[in-house]
Amino acid sequence: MKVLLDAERLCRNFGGLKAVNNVTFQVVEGEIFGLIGPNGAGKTTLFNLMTGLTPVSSGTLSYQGERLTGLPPHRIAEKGIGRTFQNIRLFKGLSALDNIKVAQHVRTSSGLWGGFFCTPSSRAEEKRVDEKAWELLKLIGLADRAGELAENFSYGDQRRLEIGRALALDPRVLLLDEPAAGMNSAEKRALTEFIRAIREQFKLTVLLIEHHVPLVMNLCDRIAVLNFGELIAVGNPAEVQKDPAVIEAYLGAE
Amino acid sequence: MTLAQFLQNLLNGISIGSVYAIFALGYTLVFSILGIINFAHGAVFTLGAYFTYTLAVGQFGINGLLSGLNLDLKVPFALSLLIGAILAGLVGVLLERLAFKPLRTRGADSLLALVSSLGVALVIVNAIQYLVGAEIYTFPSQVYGDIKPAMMFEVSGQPVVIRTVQVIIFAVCMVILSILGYLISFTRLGKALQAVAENPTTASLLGISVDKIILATFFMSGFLGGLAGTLVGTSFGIAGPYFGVTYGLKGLAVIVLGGLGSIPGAVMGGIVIGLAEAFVPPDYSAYKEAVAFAFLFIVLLVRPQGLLGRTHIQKV
Amino acid sequence: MRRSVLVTLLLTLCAGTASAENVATPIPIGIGVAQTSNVALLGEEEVVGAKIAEKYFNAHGGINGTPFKLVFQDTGGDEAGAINSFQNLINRDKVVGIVGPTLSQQAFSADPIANRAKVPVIGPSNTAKGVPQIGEYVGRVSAPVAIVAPNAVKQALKEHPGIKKVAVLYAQNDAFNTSESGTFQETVKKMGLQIATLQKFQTTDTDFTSQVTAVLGAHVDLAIVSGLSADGGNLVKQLRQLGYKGPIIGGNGLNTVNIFPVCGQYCDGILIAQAYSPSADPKNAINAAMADDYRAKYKKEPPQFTAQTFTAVQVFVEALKKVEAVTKKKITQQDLGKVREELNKQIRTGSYMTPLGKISLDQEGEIHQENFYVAKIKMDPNGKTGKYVYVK
Amino acid sequence: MDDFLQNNGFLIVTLVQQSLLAMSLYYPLMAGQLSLASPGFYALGGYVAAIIGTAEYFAPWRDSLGWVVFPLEWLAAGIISAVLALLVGIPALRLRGIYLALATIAFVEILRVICLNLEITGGAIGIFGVPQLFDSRWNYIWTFGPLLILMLFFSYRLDRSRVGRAFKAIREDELAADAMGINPTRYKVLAFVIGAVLAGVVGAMSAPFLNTWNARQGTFDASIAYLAYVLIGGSRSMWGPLLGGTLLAALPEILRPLKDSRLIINGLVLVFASIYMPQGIAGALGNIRSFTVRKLGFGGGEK
Repeated sequence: MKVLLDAERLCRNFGGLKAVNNVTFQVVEGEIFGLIGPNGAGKTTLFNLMTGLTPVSSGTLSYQGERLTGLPPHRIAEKGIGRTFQNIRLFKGLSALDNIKVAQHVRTSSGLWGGFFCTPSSRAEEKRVDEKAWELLKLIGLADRAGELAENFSYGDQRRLEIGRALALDPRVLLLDEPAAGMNSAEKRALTEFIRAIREQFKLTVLLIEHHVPLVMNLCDRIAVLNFGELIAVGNPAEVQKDPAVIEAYLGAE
Repeated sequence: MTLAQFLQNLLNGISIGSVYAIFALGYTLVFSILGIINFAHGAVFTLGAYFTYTLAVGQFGINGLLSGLNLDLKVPFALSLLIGAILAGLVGVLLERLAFKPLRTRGADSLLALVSSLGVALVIVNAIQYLVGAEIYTFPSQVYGDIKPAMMFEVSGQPVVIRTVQVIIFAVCMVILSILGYLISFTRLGKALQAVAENPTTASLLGISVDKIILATFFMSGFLGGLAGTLVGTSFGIAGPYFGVTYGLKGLAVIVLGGLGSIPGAVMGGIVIGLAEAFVPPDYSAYKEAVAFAFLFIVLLVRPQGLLGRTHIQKV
Repeated sequence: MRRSVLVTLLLTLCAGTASAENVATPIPIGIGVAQTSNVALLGEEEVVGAKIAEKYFNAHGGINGTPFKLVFQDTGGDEAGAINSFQNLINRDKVVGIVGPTLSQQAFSADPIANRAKVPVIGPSNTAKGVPQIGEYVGRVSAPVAIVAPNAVKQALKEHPGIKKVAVLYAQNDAFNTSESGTFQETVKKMGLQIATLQKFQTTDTDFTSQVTAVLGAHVDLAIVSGLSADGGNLVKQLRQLGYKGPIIGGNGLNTVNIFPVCGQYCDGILIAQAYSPSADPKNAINAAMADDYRAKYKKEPPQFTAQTFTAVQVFVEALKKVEAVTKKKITQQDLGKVREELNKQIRTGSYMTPLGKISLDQEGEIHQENFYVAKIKMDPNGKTGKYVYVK
Repeated sequence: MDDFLQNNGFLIVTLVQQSLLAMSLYYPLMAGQLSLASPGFYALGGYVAAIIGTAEYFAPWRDSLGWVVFPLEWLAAGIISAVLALLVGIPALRLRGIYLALATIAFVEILRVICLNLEITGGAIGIFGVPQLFDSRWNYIWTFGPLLILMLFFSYRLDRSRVGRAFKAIREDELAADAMGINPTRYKVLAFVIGAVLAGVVGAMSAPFLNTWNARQGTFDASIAYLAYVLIGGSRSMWGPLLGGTLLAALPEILRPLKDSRLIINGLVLVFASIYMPQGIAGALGNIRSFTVRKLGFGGGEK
């Protein structure tokens, strides 16, 4: 079992607030790794640290032995780490199709010149981009609405589109920030299956933040629990569920 | 630079800087509330000067629709100054209703406000020319009463000169600034204004009528702009309908330097730019026009929030 | 069906306009000056001059009995506006000739258009070097600064023979004042005087204390100011207010009653070399007529731009008369293109008795003016009104 | 027809020229950047052409190259604009929204004052007697026209290409674009440079077109005019700058018969257009189209 992501003593302070404090964990290739914890525990901040959107205060993060800390977000994305956002950040004024095409940016190379003259290589590339975008749209079930602007989609569809967009990066690691938020239980069940399916299909390693405990317990291979920016437990669902620190954190918080 | 020259530059800089400050305050007030720049502010400045002129002198020249008209209202100058500024404030209110409100209620792209305020500026400037022509109008020199035009003293054998107009301008600016400072810090209106600037939604939940506050802001903005216009007009004459344009542009530099939306910032920015211009060595005076913008450019690159502005943290 | 209608329409349109045609009645003369933008300050004076000329010459029989009319097209303040205005005048209004534009920079842009269309142009206020050389159809009635300016310095020396040190001040961002100041500096040096201080300012400047203190510190005997009315007037005012007592020479930018409201009582005594004086030559009937008309309407002395624009219209009117004399045919019965060509030739022959005095245009289109004037500003006791009193 | 062109040739070419300048603002805007620097690069390009066209130093070149010197002027203007755009753009494009706009206004003003004072730019009077490429103003359509077509084609392709998608993604959400692997700085600078090069080349073509060049060519007023072109035309469509530039630049000429009050009306039109056509003319036309599409039952996007 190969370690893919290695976080070591990650810290992030906002002023005096320690949003993420000394967090150390490892993610193994192919697993679905859940991140849970009460509101304000630092889960999203941790995702932002991992994707470079927020610079770390101290500590290191490496991916397949390469250091990620200090890299700008687009370099991290280029290495194969895709993500979705807690409060959906689609390109609202673009069509669903274009949203997915945009995300294939790092896997393509055509520049101004190629785009203008429609060189054979750029034409071939554009065709690949197009095909892949349609494929992904079919996968997320939005192919029939490809031309519509993202802002016109319902909440659930926007969440699926955002996952589709992250997949277009050809990621090896997928970071999902509360993918089930706002979904009903049938949708949540479907989402669970969907995440399992894409893990198989794309050989993904998945990290996800989720509040809905049954979904996490059901879906994840391992779970990490954050509280007040500190990691209080890591382990498989059964272990974590029994952990006294976790129980206390949840009871204390809710 | 001798001590006398230094003092002279200091005096000149503070005097013109205080006008910049008053003028820029009008910009910054609107920005703090609506987050947009009102490009018609320079035109309101011009208009204020013409209003005061009409009241205090009222003799029109040889061009435009009103040519040859002699109103001869002879309103005392101090009163004309006040009424002129109030009228400019009302123009500010009108401007808000006609050019900004329809866009705001529609939730349109805020950039469009730039275009529509530019349109208003075009209308005002050309309407002035249509009515009274492009010629220069000046206030008679006795406008401030019968006082000596200048005072001179010597510092180590060299002359330093204080023009009475400079002193008056500075004094008026300080009075207005104190009143404004009081209004904003200690009155209900001021508190409401700050609340709206902070967050309009929350403010309206607190029972503040955001619409009224916006109107009040535009009134104050127009008032300050018109007042600055008159002050500059008495000192140097009203050099045609376009004379506010330079100030309009320079005012942008002032508010960015101080921090967009910051009231003490606008005052400080005005004084800093006034001083910087005054201290440009005579040999490089050709580049004086660029000083404000060089400041603007550098400040934006080094400290985009301005000298007294706050940083906004974007939430992911 | 519809297409054929369109084609016929186009054909008639082309046929109607492309063929040779006669000059319209009344004879159209174009005025392309700045009526909007911040150049309108100057352009408005020109419009007034043109209108007085239109009234005056039509009352005196027009062109041998045929009236003419002025067609105004606003140039605005920029080059593209000047070109548009000229093209409208040339092609749409079918004028025989054009008076304009206001600025030299606009002339460099718009005059070549008229030149190529073979339409004579007379610049009422283009004083920059190189304007008449734009083409054979371009002329001007505004004498270049190099000729006008030195007269004032000579007059100042005559009045104050003790002058040794001179302060030269000029608006550096203005094309006209920069070149005028160059002329002043050369003149001063040629006369063996010393330039004790050279101060620059901007036309947008309002506060001149630093320039003035420099002048006071240099203890000069003469100050020469090249600026426009607002800034130049303010500079003079501040010079006096701060205690400068010596003589002041103003450049052509101060040669306008517009400065009276700016410097008020402090305008008194400024020496200005002029290409025009409303009162210099009492025997000049046409000048008196123009000035009287202006005074009756506006209650002040006519400015130079007004007189120069009047003169430009006059040159066209008289040259049109000459065209009729040469061709022995009414202008309105002749082909427009031919009239324009002949008119351009006639403009450059003979001399004209104008409000500017006796002038003529040489083959290049450059003005040759017999008299230049030096005037001294005399303010009335009220400090509001005043006049230019002819001194030489 | 000749006569029509005689009358209106200059105006038509001016409309094309103004549309091109509007377009130079459109590219940065496509990447979400409000840059008002175009008049600066326009002025710069014009000076490059005017100096190459008139300076003593280049005389032997002009003699030996003949008309070829004109395309070389465009090229030189484009290259110089690109270099300056990189120098200004890399630091300035860290700024967002109105701050970038203000920085670019400052840039234009600084450049203007410098040009007003340099000897090589002819100081206040500028450079005149710029050599002509064509005799008639109308013939300049053969330089501006092809450039417009080229740029429209460029916009069309850009809209559907990888780079164009990157621009639009940054406009929509810079942070999300960054997280999707797009380097925002790089593409923002690229969009800025494209706009600058276009404005520079248009300037170089305009110096002969206007016969003369001076510091009043690149001013703040022009910045705002171009912005008005794009916004009133529609900032989200490649046709926007063309529509806006053509209509708004033609407006003062159309209003010419109104004489003194024409600019008052011009101002009112700006106000009303921004109020009643918030998506610009192109947006309004698009709305009509999408309305009919909905009526016909093709749309399914309504909630």
